[in-house]
Amino acid sequence: MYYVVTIATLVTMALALIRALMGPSIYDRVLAANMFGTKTVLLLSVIAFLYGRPDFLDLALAYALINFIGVLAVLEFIRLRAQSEQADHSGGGQ
Amino acid sequence: MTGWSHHLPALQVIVPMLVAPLVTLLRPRGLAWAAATMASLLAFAIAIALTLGVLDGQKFSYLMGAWPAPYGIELGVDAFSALTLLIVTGASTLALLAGRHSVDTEIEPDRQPLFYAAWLLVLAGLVGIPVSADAFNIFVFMEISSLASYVLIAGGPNRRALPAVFKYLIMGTIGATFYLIGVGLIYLMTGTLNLADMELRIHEVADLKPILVAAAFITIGLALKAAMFPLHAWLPNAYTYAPNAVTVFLAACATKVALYLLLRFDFFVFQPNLVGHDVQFAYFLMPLAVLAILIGSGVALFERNLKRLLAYSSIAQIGYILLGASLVSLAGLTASVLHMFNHALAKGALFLAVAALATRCSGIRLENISGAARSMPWTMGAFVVAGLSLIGVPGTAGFVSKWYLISAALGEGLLGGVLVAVIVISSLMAVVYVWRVVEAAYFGEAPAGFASTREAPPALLAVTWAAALANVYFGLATSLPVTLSTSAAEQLLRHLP
Amino acid sequence: MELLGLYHYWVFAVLLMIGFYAVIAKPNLFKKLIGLSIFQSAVFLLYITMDKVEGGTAPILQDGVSDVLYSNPLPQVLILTAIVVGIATAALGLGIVVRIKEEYGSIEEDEIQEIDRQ
Amino acid sequence: MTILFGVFLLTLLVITALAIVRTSHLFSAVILTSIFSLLMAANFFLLDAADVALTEAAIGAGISTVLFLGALALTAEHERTTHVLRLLPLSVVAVTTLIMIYATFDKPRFGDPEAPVHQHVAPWYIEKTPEYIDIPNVVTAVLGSFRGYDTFGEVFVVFTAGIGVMFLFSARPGNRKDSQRQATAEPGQGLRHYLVPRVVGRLLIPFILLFGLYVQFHGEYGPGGGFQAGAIVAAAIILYALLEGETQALRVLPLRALSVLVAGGALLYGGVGVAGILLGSNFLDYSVLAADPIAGQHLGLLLIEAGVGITVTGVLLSIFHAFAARGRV
Amino acid sequence: MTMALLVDIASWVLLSLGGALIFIGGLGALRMPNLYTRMHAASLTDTMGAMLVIAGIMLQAGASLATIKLAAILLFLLLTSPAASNALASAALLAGLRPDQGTIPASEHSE
Repeated sequence: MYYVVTIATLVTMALALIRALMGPSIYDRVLAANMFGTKTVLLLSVIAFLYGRPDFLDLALAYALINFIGVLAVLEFIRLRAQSEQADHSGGGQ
Repeated sequence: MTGWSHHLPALQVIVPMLVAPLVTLLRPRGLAWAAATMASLLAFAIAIALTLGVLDGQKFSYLMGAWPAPYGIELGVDAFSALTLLIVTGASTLALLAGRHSVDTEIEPDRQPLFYAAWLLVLAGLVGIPVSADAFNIFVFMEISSLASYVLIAGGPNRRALPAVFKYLIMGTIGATFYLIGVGLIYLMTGTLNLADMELRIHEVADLKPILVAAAFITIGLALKAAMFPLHAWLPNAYTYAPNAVTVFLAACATKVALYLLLRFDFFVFQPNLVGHDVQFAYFLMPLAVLAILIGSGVALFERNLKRLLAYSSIAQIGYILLGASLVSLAGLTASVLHMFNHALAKGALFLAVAALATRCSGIRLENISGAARSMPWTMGAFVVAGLSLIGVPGTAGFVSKWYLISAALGEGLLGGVLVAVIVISSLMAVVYVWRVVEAAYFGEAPAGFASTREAPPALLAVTWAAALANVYFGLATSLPVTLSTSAAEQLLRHLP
Repeated sequence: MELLGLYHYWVFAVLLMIGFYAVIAKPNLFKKLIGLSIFQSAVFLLYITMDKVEGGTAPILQDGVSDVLYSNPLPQVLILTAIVVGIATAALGLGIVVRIKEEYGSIEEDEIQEIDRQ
Repeated sequence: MTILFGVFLLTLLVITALAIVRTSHLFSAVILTSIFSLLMAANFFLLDAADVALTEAAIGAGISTVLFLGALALTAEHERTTHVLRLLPLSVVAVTTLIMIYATFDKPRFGDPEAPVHQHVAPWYIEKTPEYIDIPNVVTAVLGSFRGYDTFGEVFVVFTAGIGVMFLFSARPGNRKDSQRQATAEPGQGLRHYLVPRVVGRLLIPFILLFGLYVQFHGEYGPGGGFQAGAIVAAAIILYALLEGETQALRVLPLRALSVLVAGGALLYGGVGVAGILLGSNFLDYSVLAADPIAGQHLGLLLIEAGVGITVTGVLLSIFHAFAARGRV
Repeated sequence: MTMALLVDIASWVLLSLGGALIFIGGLGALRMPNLYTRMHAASLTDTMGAMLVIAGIMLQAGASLATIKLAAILLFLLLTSPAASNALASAALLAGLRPDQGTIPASEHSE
């Protein structure tokens, strides 16, 4: 049964990867990367059981906790960019 | 074990290494320099002690963490590594003693603790390679020294240092990664990382494809690190735009350590086991060495920037070292190892003189130093002495190694004649490029509006002269370097079947 | 299965090639660094591939189980170190790229060369 | 079956790598790099390298994305497109690859337990770890003790990168006119105005820190250790800085404290090694640290892992702040 | 009918439902016409799929440390996944990607 979930997850990862490759906007790519992250968490959890070493769930836990930071970094990046563009506009207007 | 002496190989590395974090915490001015210089002096003293021990016939082997050899990491010092250690620690100490003023002018005081910490890390990394007897451990120390030397070079005052250092970073990392691939493939086939153990175990699998490929990757990776022609592209700019003191240090020893490793790996691990490897090694290296000698010297002829001129001359000198090794004979290897030592002396002294010139002149292009000898006779005097050594005039250290090299080449028959011709032509070229500097400094008109009346700072000048005189000393009293080189060469060849 | 085993090594070779190409052929310095990290990752894969033992499990000993086959711990140790070296190199490289941008206003290799030539 | 999963993931890996190199949009390249890292970690996990996978996770998921984006914010988003396929590099690369593929043919079969790589040194580690060190995680035993000197070097590699970035960014920038985008944001704003991420993020931070400590101290029993823990703790603080602004984060851990951490961890590691010498054995021999050799090994591992963790946290945070502060010079 | 079999069946049902949802989510993320709808598809199935799959594994794991870890993983996924979607949507809005228009500003094209 684990195999079915693993295969579904793997296929979804491939789909997400296609989305990441297609874009078109950078947010689509971020979305895909984020999806990829959650799928990895699931994949790792399932494989930990498939291998019979449930103590390796730590890895999935690490991803579940840290993946979020990447998206926030993107948000901060966009925010800084928007701000500096605004500053450029108002600076240029004067 | 008698007292502390068996800890020396470990102390050689950990003294500079552990002083580095301490230095970053030192805020007061000058203290960082003092601490770094003390650590470097101590390392130099340890290197001398190790060398004396090796000359006494002592065997240095140190088990890190007291774990037995192929399982833990082993350190070992023999004649070849002792000589390399002397070069590295000596260069660092001289450059630090001389470089204080020069660093003060190029690096802001608040950045200096970081700068000196990086310096010590370069030192620790460079001494960590010769003392280590473990292939992967060598990679780690190679990376410490490389990363830290990127930092040092990036401290150069000219913005061109930055693209230069980026190129160095890229090529250096590729070199290290190639080395890592090679080590991985050997590990895959032998199951060990200890060099001595590898030498034994590689025999059974010697002619399988992964080992052959590993030999190629390790050779190319290290050739990149050693700036062997045609992989030298990173070297000229990195040396030219680095802070002057850093150039003195790195030019004298950074590529030497990579050459050390190349020779060691090749002669210890590959040559004894791979069929026909010695012939391939010679056929591969010799043409490249000859080209390096001719092209390096040739470019130096037309260079107007003093540091870059000397950097291209270094590429030619690396060619000499490889040429000696490519003969795969006792005489050739002795000449090669000897030239590592003597070239470090000559180049160190030359770059010290350039650093001295840079403190007073408006730049280090030939037109900037025009007429400088009138106001700075001592500096230019040292430059001339060291320049003579670089050319290989009798009575200087440079002559000794060239003499050995020529006699080694003559033992090779007709081919040897050609090689001797190459060496002679290149030496003539060296006469020309050293002469161009001398001509500018002694006979050129001082540039308008430029009136330097002072000599270089006394500390810098004293060290420059010490280095220049060392060239004369080792040109007359040749026993120490020759003894070390001969036993290093014997050691390298002992591994051949 | 024979071929599938080699597949790992081939992927290593292909990744190495992709990274290497980006490093030496792309004029953009940032891209070079990304290529460099792919290049290094390929080597990680080489080492980790060799640690696998068929039917083995990760080298974390299990209590009370005796006849377990464990994979080789040594390549993992080496790669832990190498990953750290990789991120250290990347951080330093990024620092240099940012400084180059500040000084030259560009991170394209040929543009920088052009500026230096003037 | 799992080998097929591996093959599938490897194929995705190659596709991702190709896309990273092909795209001219550097931001996309960074995002794709994070996918690359996830795939890498999954592969490591499938190949039984749990510790390595955890390291890749700790680095790839947070830190490296943040670093690359930080650098990108200070440089340019687009690569100038050149569609020339350069022939010289291509041929160099092709030759290298062919050599590598040539090398594969004599390689031992994938996963072969009889391969030389599994014969000589490796079984000794697995056999002797319970006897000499007595911890379940052989990787930690080899990393910390049998090859502790490598790890010592590794700490100094991290240390070098830390002081290197600080050294680079302590230079006053030259001609500012040319360098285009400067974040004109008032310093330390962060994402305060984004309610949902902020609430969730703040909720998450203590758990990440807790998890970091768990990884730090559980490294002898399960996957983990100082390096991973250091990266995770640094990630928690970076998250805090993203949410509340760096000024706030610097108030929690000022730069001066960071530089003490950076040097202190490395010195702690070195100190443990020197203690071995002073107590009459060799550098990095932990057995002499306590009356009982095994207790000594445990103590030594605990201390050096702490040293690694401290330095890594300090260095990663210093680098993060260095990049963040550079945007406002 | 033993208890174990019941648990097995329940977990299989959960796992296969979860697997199906995950796949549907992936399909949605690929096929939907614009960013916000794609986000919608992805984030909804992310949460539900993850919940089902992890619940399925939890049933298999029984009462053990692994179950607690799984619960933690699930909790964090449930927290971060929507928050990440929210952050992403904020970023996209900030950059001028309007939900009511299908077009993307030229500056946001990433190819």
